[in-house]
Amino acid sequence: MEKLIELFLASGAYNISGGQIVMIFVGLLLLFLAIKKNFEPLLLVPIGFGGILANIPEAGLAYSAVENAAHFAVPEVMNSLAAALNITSTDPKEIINAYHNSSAAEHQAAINAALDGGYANGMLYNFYSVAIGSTAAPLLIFMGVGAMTDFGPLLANPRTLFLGAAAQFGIFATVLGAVGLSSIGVMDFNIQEAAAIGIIGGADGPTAIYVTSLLAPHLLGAIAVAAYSYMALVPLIQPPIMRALTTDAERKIKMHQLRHVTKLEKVLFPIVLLILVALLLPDAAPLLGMFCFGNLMRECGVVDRLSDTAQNALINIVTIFLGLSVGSKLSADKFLDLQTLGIMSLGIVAFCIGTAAGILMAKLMNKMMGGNAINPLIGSAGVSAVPMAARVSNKIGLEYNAQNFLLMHAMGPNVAGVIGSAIAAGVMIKFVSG
Amino acid sequence: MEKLIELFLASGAYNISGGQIVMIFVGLLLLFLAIKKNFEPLLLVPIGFGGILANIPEAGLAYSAVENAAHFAVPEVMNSLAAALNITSTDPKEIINAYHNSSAAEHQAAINAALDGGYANGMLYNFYSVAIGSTAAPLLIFMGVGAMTDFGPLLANPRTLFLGAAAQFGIFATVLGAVGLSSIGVMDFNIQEAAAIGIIGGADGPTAIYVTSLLAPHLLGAIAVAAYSYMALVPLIQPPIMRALTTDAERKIKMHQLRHVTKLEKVLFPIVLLILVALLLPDAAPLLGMFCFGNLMRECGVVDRLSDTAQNALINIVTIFLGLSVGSKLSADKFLDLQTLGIMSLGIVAFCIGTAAGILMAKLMNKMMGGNAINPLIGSAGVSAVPMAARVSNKIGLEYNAQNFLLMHAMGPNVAGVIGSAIAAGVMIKFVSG
Amino acid sequence: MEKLIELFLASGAYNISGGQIVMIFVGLLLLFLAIKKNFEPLLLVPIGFGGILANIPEAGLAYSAVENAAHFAVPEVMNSLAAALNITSTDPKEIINAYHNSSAAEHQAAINAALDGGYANGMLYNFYSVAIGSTAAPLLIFMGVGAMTDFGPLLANPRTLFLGAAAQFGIFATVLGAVGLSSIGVMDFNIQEAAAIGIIGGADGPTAIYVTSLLAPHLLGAIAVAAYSYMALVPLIQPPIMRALTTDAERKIKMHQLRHVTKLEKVLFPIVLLILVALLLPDAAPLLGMFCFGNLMRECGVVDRLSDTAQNALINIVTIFLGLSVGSKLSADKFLDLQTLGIMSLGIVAFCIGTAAGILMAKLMNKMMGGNAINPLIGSAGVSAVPMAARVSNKIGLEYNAQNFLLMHAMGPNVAGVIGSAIAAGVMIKFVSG
Amino acid sequence: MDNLLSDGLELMVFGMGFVAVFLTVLVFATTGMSAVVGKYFPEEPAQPKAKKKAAPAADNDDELVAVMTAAVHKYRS
Amino acid sequence: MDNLLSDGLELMVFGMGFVAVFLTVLVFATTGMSAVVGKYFPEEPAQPKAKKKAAPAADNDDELVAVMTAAVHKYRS
Amino acid sequence: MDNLLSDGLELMVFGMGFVAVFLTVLVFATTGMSAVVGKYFPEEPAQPKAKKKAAPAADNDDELVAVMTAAVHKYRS
Ligand code: NA
Ligand code: NA
Ligand code: NA
Repeated sequence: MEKLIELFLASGAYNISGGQIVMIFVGLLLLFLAIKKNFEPLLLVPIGFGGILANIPEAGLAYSAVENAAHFAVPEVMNSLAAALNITSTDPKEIINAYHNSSAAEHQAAINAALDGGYANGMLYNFYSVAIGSTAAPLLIFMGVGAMTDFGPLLANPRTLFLGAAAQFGIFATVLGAVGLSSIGVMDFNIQEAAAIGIIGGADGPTAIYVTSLLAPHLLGAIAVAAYSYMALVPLIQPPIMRALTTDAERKIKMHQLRHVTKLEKVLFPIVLLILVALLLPDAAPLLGMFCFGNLMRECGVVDRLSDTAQNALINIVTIFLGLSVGSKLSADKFLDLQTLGIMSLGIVAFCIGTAAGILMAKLMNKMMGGNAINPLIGSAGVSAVPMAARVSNKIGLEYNAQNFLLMHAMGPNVAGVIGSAIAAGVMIKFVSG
Repeated sequence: MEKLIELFLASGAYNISGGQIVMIFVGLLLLFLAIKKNFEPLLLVPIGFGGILANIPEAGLAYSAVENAAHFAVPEVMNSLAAALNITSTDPKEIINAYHNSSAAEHQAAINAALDGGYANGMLYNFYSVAIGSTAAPLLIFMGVGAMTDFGPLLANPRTLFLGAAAQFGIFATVLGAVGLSSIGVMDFNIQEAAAIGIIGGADGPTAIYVTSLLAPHLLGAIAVAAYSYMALVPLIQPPIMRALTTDAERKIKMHQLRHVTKLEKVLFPIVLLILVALLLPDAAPLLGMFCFGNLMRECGVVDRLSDTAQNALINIVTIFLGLSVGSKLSADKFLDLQTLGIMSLGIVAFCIGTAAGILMAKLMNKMMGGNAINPLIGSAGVSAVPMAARVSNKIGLEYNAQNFLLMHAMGPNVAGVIGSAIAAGVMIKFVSG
Repeated sequence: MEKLIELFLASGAYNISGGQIVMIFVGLLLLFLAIKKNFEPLLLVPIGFGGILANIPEAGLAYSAVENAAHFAVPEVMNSLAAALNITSTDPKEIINAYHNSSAAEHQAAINAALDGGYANGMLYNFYSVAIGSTAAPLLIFMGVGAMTDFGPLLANPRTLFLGAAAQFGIFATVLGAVGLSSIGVMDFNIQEAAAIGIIGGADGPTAIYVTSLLAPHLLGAIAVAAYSYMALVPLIQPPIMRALTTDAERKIKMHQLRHVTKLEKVLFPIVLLILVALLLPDAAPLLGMFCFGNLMRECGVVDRLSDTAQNALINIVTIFLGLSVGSKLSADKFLDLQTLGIMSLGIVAFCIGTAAGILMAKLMNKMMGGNAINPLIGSAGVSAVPMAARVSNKIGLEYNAQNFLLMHAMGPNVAGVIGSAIAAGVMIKFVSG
Repeated sequence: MDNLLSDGLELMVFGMGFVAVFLTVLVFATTGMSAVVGKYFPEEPAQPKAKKKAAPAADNDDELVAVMTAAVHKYRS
Repeated sequence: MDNLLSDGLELMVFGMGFVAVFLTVLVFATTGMSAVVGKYFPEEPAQPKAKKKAAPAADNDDELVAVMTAAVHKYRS
Repeated sequence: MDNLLSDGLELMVFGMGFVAVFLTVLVFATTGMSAVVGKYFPEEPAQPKAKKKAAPAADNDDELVAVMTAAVHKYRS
């Protein structure tokens, strides 16, 4: 009978908190959006599922050994944790606080105390440490994306890089918005958090995860969910902005056929880009280095088996772990917060500003080139969200001129946007983390 | 000349112990069974080979740095190990003992002392730590199994879940048997060890490895070998029990065609199961969570590339490391023990009891449903051992009624048995490890 | 304005050293050789690219947290590093030196101090630790190579093993050369370094990387680059030696057809080899154990899905990380050294001596067997470099006798050379590391 | 020793009981879920086509690639 | 708080400026690279064949396997 | 320095010697193994078929899947 009560007292049904119930519904909502509405399912299925796992009461899958020890709060273990962390209070909350602010040696001592108490890291916590804590997973995804990216359209018309630059304005405007809201007291973001939120406007999942894991890991759940959700919403978010900012005549501009790009140019491009990164912004080297490496494997033609693996088995394996790891940050105590609402709102603002900036830049360039060279509809593709944004440009273009295929022209700014947001990421890591 | 003697003194031929010779033959026997007799070759080839590697004298492939240091027993290193572990004796055996019972900080200090002495972890020890010590490998295998499992037959006839429940009786009866033998002094198992042995009756490899790695890691070699060997022997073990417990009339019962199961039901099932686990038994969440995740990836239809990877590249990679890691526990000093004999004997008892319980439950259900609804032969499939046990049900059924295909009907209890033993695993982890 | 200056002061263009420029060109040269000249591209593309990444100024991708801290040399961090390492100097160079020679506990304390100072391991450093520091990557590559190797030609004519033995003379002669040069003061290699250099003559990439990572990890960059470059140059290096050491009549010898080899022989061969290794040279057990495991998976016929994964997804993933990790050792301060020149020179000598020794042994065997049994051209294949060296034997043979296909005959010594150099590796690890 | 035996007995009773309860609840939950699905979300008869629609992302990408390839060829010929 | 706002403003100005500068440099570098390639390394007309030559290692291995397979068959028949 | 040279010499003599001894033993072991196999376990003439039989597990699974698929189709048609 005693055991039955024990079992009940340890069951999820008895222990579940309101927050966990809400977050399980959030996880189910993400699964619904991914499966039924096809919102970036490769990421949102693992993220949503990981979010549910992270909120299973008493299982502690998303927690470190020390957090799990603090949850159960056995007095002796609290005592040895307090001793390890050099604090006098044995209150679990203060212990967790001290743990997060401890020196590396205290950190290790606290872990030892928790292990001695019989607690262990949860499965998702381990996945997070290996995949995201090490920064390996977003970099490997970027390598795979590089191996999937064809820079041909960009090389045929390098000026589309300007569009990829302009669209990053959404990132920085949002940073300003976030600190502005904090200045007037509506929200409470520091500059690191503001930078991580801004990167949602980069419309590039791995970049957002990489930057956030370095600058504001506690916001990773909200930022990753926002980034992938809004990317999935590109076909809804962008068209009204595109229509509002362009004239009918502009939307009908037919662009010149792209010139043929040689294999050698494609092989040299990732090397040129890498060397520029090395010379100008070393902080972007991990992201763009892996991206260029993937692209070089693709284009060089002599390591096809490596390129295939980078695009398939490896990126799939990493995606599974990355998604579950992001999901581990959807635990109620980390996600259910006014900040999350702020992040979701600012994120969509970032997207809209980026889209608008890309289109306005395209209009400007078109004007400067005589008014008939660039269809401004391809400017919105500069936010990246490859290849969705380019497809949206194509679709809107076809609505106004059924003979005008903009897809290839939009692929240029589209991949330029990937480079642009990685550069923006490097700048922010440089200025904000140090 | 000196070097020649040194070489000879360090050779395997000079140092090999009787136990190592025996264990190398055990490894060869496992390879023979796997390759010639087709006993679960995907696991037993790596396990058998790993077992041979673990018993190569002087190579220390299966040992940690500290164990390797203790094996060579250089006095200064023994002194610093004793100091690290806060004991006075420098006897290698006592050092190993103290090491296994040390606090996390002493553990780390001992490792440091061994590294300073020039010793390193063996290759198989590293594989074990990463694959099984972290519990990652059995969970990833379970994810892959989930991605391979079709719950259609179960959904068409959910009552077959009762058969999967009943067959788990083998697990608990064996636990009782193991503690009983210990009570009367024949064997010497504690409750953790008894629980790990019982799980052999679950007829599910990754579940057995997961539970054993948590409750009784020193028995992992024997338990994994028993579990996979007996699963391979299902076509020999089950038929006599099936024939003994059923009447001729029962064996000829023809079951109704299974109804069509919709895609939506298949998508929702892993979610329903996950939520029940979350509410009722959080300790089963890692195992069943990963299982449900794999199954959702399979059924949702929007992440086929992740599902394919989970079923192929990822599960294959993990299987290689899991098998070699299990093999590392076949070193002579850990495997050659009276306990191993006890484990092998109790394991087969568990299998037989589970089979019998499944059949008796099927007979009972059949009686309660009018005597013509359930062919009791499908009850034995409730032990899991997917899909072997279901195939055995089908084969015996055809012997008595050449028109009666029981395969699909037996797949229901078969996959129910996987769920049942994962639940049993959760209960045991809950009650026995704390 | 301040920020602009900060950005410039932190840019690669401002900080780049002459050594880094040179090494970036070395990286580009390796990429050129790999892509245009097809020099072992699977390895040299990742190595070359990793080499460029490792030399991006200020990015510190190839450095540990402590090295990165010492690079920026913030006074407080230097103080805490000095305290952690128990030295009084806070000079970065002395700190790095003390770090490399520290005990395991001091090592950990220094890492903690660097982490507390806000420094982290570079991405490539992490890859190196996981892939090569653990010795896992070369062993897994060897497993994959085993799964790709057909021992049929060797089994049909086991005497070709003698050719594989003879060709390893290049290894040991080079060791003697390296210590000789050091004795007379031209170079300055210790015995560990000499052994690692000699292994280049084994013409086997993973073996060279494994041995070097154990005996002289600081030379890994030069040795790996030399090993793979010279393997690619086999078609240029070997033919002149082959022509010089053989007579026209010898080159025209037509060898007997190889007998048919049964499946059982192929299954038993890796087991026989493993048991010999276990009995005679446990230090070769990791390398040859994984090699035999891969080959057994290939030949046993019951674990094809594991064998396929070992030959494809797994070996490709490991190759990517191995290559980038080797590239991390091409940082200017580790590679640009007179030693590197010595290594490149001695490496090619090793290749030439090995080739010559193989041919001379083939001539001797041919003499002893009546002068018409063995075409000495197959002797050069004994250096390994599978399958390039065997193809060279075949090509030269066809030049002199258009009907004489030596390819299959040369595959025997070719794979024997893999075994031979792994044995040589074991001997050197045994004698030189302890 | 008696203690061990009683532990084992208790584990058997509660363990087997819990397994039975859990799977019984699962039977009800599954049956209920299937009933709700059958009533409110019946499957359209043309099931094979429904399957194809399930992965529009992939399809779209394929389409994209096809368009891109076609475009490239056109520009080059 | 003012400090935070000025930090944000500074980040915007320098960040956006740097992105613009970097991509502008990249436009020039890419254009220059393409010009050099076009002038000194023009692609031969028969491009599809060039592609095939690109992976001689693999080709050679295939050829090797073919030779070996043929040889094995010959010796066994 | 002399010490280093003698170490190198010793390594050469013992290393090369050991490689030679090991591979010689391997020649004998392999030859012996082949002889035993040839005498006691000669291969049946119909070798290609033997190969196919080698992976019965996979075959069985395929068969199972085929049966299951057939069954499902039957029930649905
Ligand atoms: Na972007
Ligand atoms: Na079971
Ligand atoms: Na060799």
